[in-house]
Amino acid sequence: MAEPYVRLENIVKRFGPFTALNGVNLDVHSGEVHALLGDNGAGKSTLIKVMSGVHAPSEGTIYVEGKPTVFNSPRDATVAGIGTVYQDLAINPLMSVTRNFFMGRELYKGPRGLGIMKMGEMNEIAHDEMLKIGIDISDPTQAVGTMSGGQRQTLAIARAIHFGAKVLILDEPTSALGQKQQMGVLKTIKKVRKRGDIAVIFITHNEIHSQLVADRYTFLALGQVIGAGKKDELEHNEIRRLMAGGAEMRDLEQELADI
Amino acid sequence: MAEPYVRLENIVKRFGPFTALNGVNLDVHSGEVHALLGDNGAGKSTLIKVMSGVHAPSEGTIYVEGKPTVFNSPRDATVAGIGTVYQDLAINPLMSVTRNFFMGRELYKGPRGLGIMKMGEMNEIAHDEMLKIGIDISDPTQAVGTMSGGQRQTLAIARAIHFGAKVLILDEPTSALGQKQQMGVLKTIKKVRKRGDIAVIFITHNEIHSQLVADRYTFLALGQVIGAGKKDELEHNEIRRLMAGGAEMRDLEQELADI
Amino acid sequence: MSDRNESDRLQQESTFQRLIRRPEAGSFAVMVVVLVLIAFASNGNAMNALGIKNNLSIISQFGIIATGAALLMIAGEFDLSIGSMIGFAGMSMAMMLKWGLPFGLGEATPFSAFFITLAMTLSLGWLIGTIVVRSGLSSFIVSLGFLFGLRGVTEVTFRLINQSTQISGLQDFKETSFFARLFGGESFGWFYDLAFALGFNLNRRGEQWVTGLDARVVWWMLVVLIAYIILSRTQIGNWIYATGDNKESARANGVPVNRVKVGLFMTTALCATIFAACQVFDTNTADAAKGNLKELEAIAIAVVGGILMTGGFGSVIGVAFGAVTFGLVANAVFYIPWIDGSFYRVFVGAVLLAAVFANERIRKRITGGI
Amino acid sequence: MSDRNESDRLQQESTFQRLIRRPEAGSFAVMVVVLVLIAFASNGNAMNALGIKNNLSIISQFGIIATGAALLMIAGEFDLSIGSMIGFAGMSMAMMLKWGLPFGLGEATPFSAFFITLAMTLSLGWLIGTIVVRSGLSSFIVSLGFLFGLRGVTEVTFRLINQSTQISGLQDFKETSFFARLFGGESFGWFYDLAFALGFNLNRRGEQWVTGLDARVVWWMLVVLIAYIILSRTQIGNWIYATGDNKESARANGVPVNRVKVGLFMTTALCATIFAACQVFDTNTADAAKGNLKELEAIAIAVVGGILMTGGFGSVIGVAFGAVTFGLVANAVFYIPWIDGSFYRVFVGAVLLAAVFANERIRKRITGGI
Amino acid sequence: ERYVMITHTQGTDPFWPVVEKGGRDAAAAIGAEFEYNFAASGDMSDMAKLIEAATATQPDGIIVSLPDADALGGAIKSAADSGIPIVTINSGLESSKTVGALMHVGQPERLAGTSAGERAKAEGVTKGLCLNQEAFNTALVDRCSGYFDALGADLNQIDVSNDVAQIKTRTAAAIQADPSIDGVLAVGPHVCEAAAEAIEEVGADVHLSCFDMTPGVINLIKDGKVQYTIDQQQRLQGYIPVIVLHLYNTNAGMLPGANVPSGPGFVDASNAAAVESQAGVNR
Ligand SMILES: Nc1ncnc2c1ncn2[C@@H]1O[C@H](COP(=O)(O)OP(=O)(O)OP(=O)(O)O)[C@@H](O)[C@H]1O
Ligand SMILES: Nc1ncnc2c1ncn2[C@@H]1O[C@H](COP(=O)(O)OP(=O)(O)OP(=O)(O)O)[C@@H](O)[C@H]1O
Ligand SMILES: [Mg+2]
Ligand SMILES: [Mg+2]
Repeated sequence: MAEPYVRLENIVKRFGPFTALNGVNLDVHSGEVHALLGDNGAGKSTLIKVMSGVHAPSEGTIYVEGKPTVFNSPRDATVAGIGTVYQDLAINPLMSVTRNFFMGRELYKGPRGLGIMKMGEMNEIAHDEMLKIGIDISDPTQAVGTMSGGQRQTLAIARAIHFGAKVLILDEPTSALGQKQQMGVLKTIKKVRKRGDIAVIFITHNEIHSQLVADRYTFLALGQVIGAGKKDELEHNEIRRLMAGGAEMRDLEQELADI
Repeated sequence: MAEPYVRLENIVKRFGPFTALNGVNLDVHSGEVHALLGDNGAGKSTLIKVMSGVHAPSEGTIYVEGKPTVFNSPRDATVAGIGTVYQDLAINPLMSVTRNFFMGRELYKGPRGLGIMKMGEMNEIAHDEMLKIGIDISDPTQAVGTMSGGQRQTLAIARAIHFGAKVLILDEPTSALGQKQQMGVLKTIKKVRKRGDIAVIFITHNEIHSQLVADRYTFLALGQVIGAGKKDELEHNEIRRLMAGGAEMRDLEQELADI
Repeated sequence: MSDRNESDRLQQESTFQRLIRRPEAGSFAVMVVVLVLIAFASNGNAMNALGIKNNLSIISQFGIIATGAALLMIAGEFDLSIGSMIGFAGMSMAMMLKWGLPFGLGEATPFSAFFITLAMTLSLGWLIGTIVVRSGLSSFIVSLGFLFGLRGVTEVTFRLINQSTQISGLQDFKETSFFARLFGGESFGWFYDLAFALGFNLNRRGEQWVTGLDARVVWWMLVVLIAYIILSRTQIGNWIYATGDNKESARANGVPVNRVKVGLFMTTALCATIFAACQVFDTNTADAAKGNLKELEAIAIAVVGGILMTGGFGSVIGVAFGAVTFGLVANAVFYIPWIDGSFYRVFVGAVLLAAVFANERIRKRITGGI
Repeated sequence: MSDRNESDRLQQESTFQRLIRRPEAGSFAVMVVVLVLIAFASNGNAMNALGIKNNLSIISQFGIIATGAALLMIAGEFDLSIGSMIGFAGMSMAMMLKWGLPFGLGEATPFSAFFITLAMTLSLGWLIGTIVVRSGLSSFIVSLGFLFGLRGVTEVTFRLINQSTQISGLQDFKETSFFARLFGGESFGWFYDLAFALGFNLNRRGEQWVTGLDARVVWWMLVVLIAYIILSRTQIGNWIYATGDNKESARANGVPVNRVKVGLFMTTALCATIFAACQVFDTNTADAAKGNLKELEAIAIAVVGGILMTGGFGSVIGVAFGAVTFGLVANAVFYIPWIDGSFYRVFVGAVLLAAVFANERIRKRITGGI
Repeated sequence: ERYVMITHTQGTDPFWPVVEKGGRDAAAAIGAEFEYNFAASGDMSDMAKLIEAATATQPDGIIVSLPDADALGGAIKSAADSGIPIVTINSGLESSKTVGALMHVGQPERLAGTSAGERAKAEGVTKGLCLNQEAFNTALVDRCSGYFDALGADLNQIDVSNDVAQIKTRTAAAIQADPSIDGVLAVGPHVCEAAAEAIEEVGADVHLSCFDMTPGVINLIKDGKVQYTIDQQQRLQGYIPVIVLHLYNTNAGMLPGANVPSGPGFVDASNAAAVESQAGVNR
């Protein structure tokens, strides 16, 4: 097996008295879609926040291309090639679509910081990139606060993709989307995967979505890994059981029908 | 057909130059689950905000039990029996679970406002109600800000159910939940429906969920109703097509598989 | 593995750990440090018969307005008009006592002067609150407008009616009016009489030194007690927290957010009026500078007491500790002879920063770092 | 039906509609109203040769510090230490000019006094900013600590070294030093010379009246121009908006949030130092009260100029209009003989509220009511 | 021995440091401790609390200025009653005895204002304007009122603020607005300096008189831009009380038989050169 691009070893994260992650291992390979699944509160968001430099782990090591790495800020993670679309979208409501899109990575001429921004070019790129995954915004200078939840999600995804990271982390990217846009995102994930040089981490509660795109699974429950493996190694029913944190899905559906 | 509990007639809502709702009609019947479906930005959240008194409609009338009614505040809507679980959860992160649960509807003895709260009793109820839909919180005095997204959603739903409204509005209640909790919520919806005296409005982007529980559908696109009807009047494929805002779902899935 | 339980993830805590996680812990610690330092540095002077009376007098003044400011801050709003409101209330009472009731309604008594003034200040509080909730504007800026405006009105009224920015030479209403004694009189006289009987409380001539604490000490205790019960035990208390934490969600759940806020702006106005009444009936004077800078001090005390600037978090008891800290620091320069009086502001700045750091640590522990 | 398009939901707007939706529209309207009212009420006195010079002098003072405060507010932070910083900077420069450089380094020149002071104020700005970003505490409270602390330090230094709270009678450095003229001298002399040649600009004796505007007018225009370009055109400008709007998301996208904030705290310190230098080199005096209350005025002007209290929104040009409005109100009532000067605080309060309402309407239109 | 001085100022007026220095010098001369304090808010009630706090520390004497006998009287009286000798200074001559002080050193502000006004009237002033930098400071308002008493006119006072630029522009505005003004009184030395510039700017012939001294004011007097300034010789208000209290405490209640007037002294072109080196430090 090839060297994983990012490898987490024995990650522990405590918030005060509360242990959110209790020794988690994770390998992320380029050209694969890695589905991170688990119940509410299992620690998925916490895990990827550790991976993208938002939280420092209490214990454990992050390896990037085999080298132990410490992220002191999200910026460090970005530089290391880890791009993230957060569940609580990293979007600024008062700013325009374009300014959001290029936030922190503006196109400019002149010195960094004091360089003059190329607004026209940026407007065009933002519009085009969002159109590519299926949302046509009429005016890229419109404030993002006036857009719907799904439109914002699309912006965040388009942005992460445009600034093409080596690892693209998507925390429940489809949960607020309409079906058409859901498919659009899945399509984009597959497109990214096809390039072969990018690893995608995909968090979702939707079983169908994960089966449509994922190559590899990791299941979390109560801060621990309760199962992992490649798609072809796992049985369908096993996946369903693990996604529900170990409960029998079939029983639940039956119960529902009985009411 | 029986008199609808709530009837919206020709609702128009403009935000400045932008028309979010453009003449929407909606009937809500007690004892039914009414699925409100549509693409991102279609106006679903806006419509239910109008119904629950957050936004005043620019035009059109709301009838409650046949009488034209004007909601000046969410309180008016609550009094009229409309309970809402918002997409952007109405949860206060710094307050404890119990205080959140009973926020605005505390149990007290003495005069309203200055009455002393019965904390013990409230702690118990909050814990029990959340347990009923499947989340066991260890300490009801814990601040909600330390809970995961899904745990918060459960709190909001448990609360709305506990204060049993005549119309229960759920804006994408399952989108942030794990599969087990998703089933729990659907189960609860069915339980509520079975009582027969409560109408449920259920917004979702998940086709399966809507088919599992809904009795009646309304499809929105770009602020207008593009289709509506009872479950048995609509064909399966028609539903899928309408959910995607009119696009052909099958084509999309095919496209995805081709990549 | 799946038989692990949610509660396994939460460690058990000892009683001590629980205690230092109370919201008051930070302000309590700071208070104790300041108390001990000053008691030592002053050779006990700060804690002799008169020292206690004087310190408590300053502390209660601070405490009364800081409690009002704190409740408002928990609900997520500011009131920068407190100081000007004190000036206005003092002016209004003294003006009536000197020049009679408005509209030629005859002589004023302490009773009528107080209640007519209270009616005005409450209306002003209502107005500020209403502007804030109706317009959705930041209360910082609305009350800043009133900081300038009310001080201006006070000054203009003084000049136009009284020809001077100061009223003095009023009769001593404490002698004739029980009501005036309620604000300007003394309290806890029995305590000092007892101390005298036991051989303490002697001045240089060997006579009884202090006859009682200022009445405002009782007012402070009352205000703290009522505010404490309301905030932590009653329904309105829950509404105040809810309003400050997330206004929209509180509103959506039927909390009368606007009425809570307007009510709290009226409460700060009430506290300012009590403050002014205590001073007016104590000294029988008023001047246009009364209450100057008190708004910033009230906010500073609330913060020293552990109130979160962004609302939704804090405790009344903590604010009482904060008032003690702040009151002692304000007087400290006297008790520490080798320090020049102009160091006062330096100390205030330092204590403020120290307290705020202490409180922040506590708060992070309680709320899990939000 | 499904062939309706997203853009169909957006109405087309006329040029005028676009114009009144600019962020500066509200502050511009308020400025015009105030200008016209004052020009009429003062019989033109406020706009004669001297009137223009004097009003511009006050306006530029306000404008310089308000621009700094505004940038910081757009990034979502406050600086309440501006006034005390002005006092500190003025004290520092005057003290060096009178008593020589610290550590016995010999005589000070205006040049060395200014730059050593600037080094200190920038360090203080850096310190405040660093405390704010490191601790995550509210900048309101951190800078409130410095409001008290710095003023205290200024006072203590005056008292201990200078034995007086005021320095006066320094030699007139403008005569000997080009550098001092840069801050304390005059500008636009040609304009007034021209006006004199054309028969205007005569004083009561019929001689040439005014010889030029204060140098600080040029500083103001410079500060506004630079701030405008940075905010609206450069990358840092986008970072400032991003930081104020949603700090977390800005950070997650690689905006160096902390460095932006610290930089802006240093910018307000820079503006305060320029303010102080203009006064010191103009009058050759300094006193411990210099800059008192200026922090609240700077914030008020920024808000009158359309800056949103919660950050993320506003324009430098609007703030310039705000400075004109505020400067006129603070100064021009004194041109109106039939209004008692003590009304000016009332006016300040009223204009503040009026402007803030006007701005709010505009902002709602632009951002769709968030 | 330990003596405490408390005065009414917001801490920014250059008048009081001279008083303080007088007190310190005297204390140094007799080897006593000396503390100085003031209530920065300008609120009389705050000052009363300071006096109480000082009393609690049981000093051997308190020196206090008395701008408002009603507000401060209670605190001073209780200090006196507890056996602490007290000397009042500066304003408050009338009430000095009633609040229980041993004696008073100073000169009532109003009287000082009146003497400034009398001289101004004699020098031809018909319509006056008073520049006050702390509009809520009653001592300063008294100076203005006294000036107008002597002129026989109603108080015409503006709040010029403590900001030097605003002092200048507001003064210019007021003179510009009413061309009949021919006499200006500045009740503080920094106001005096800024007012002189404003008058020059407006190009009006205005009689300018001031209170208190700084090197800048002396220069203006020498240049003829300021006619005179009232010198209270406030150093005496600091120095004498310490000595008096010292003698009182160490010599069985030795006390001068009368109050000591410290001023007013006029400084004008005739004596400006002589006092120059002392200005702002000892005078
Ligand atoms: N306050 C507002 N001001 C301006 N426009 C708004 C406002 N609220 C909503 N909109 C606009 O109205 C449209 C409908 O938004 P809404 O939130 O109702 O969509 P939705 O159907 O709930 O979408 P989603 O499925 O993404 O939640 C969107 O285009 C949005 O930009
Ligand atoms: N800052 C924090 N302080 C304290 N506890 C936290 C913090 N952040 C998360 N937690 C806790 O850690 C646990 C894991 O949370 P996390 O958000 O990672 O869950 P998740 O797997 O993403 O769940 P969901 O599917 O609901 O998004 C939760 O129980 C949550 O309460
Ligand atoms: Mg999550
Ligand atoms: Mg929605």
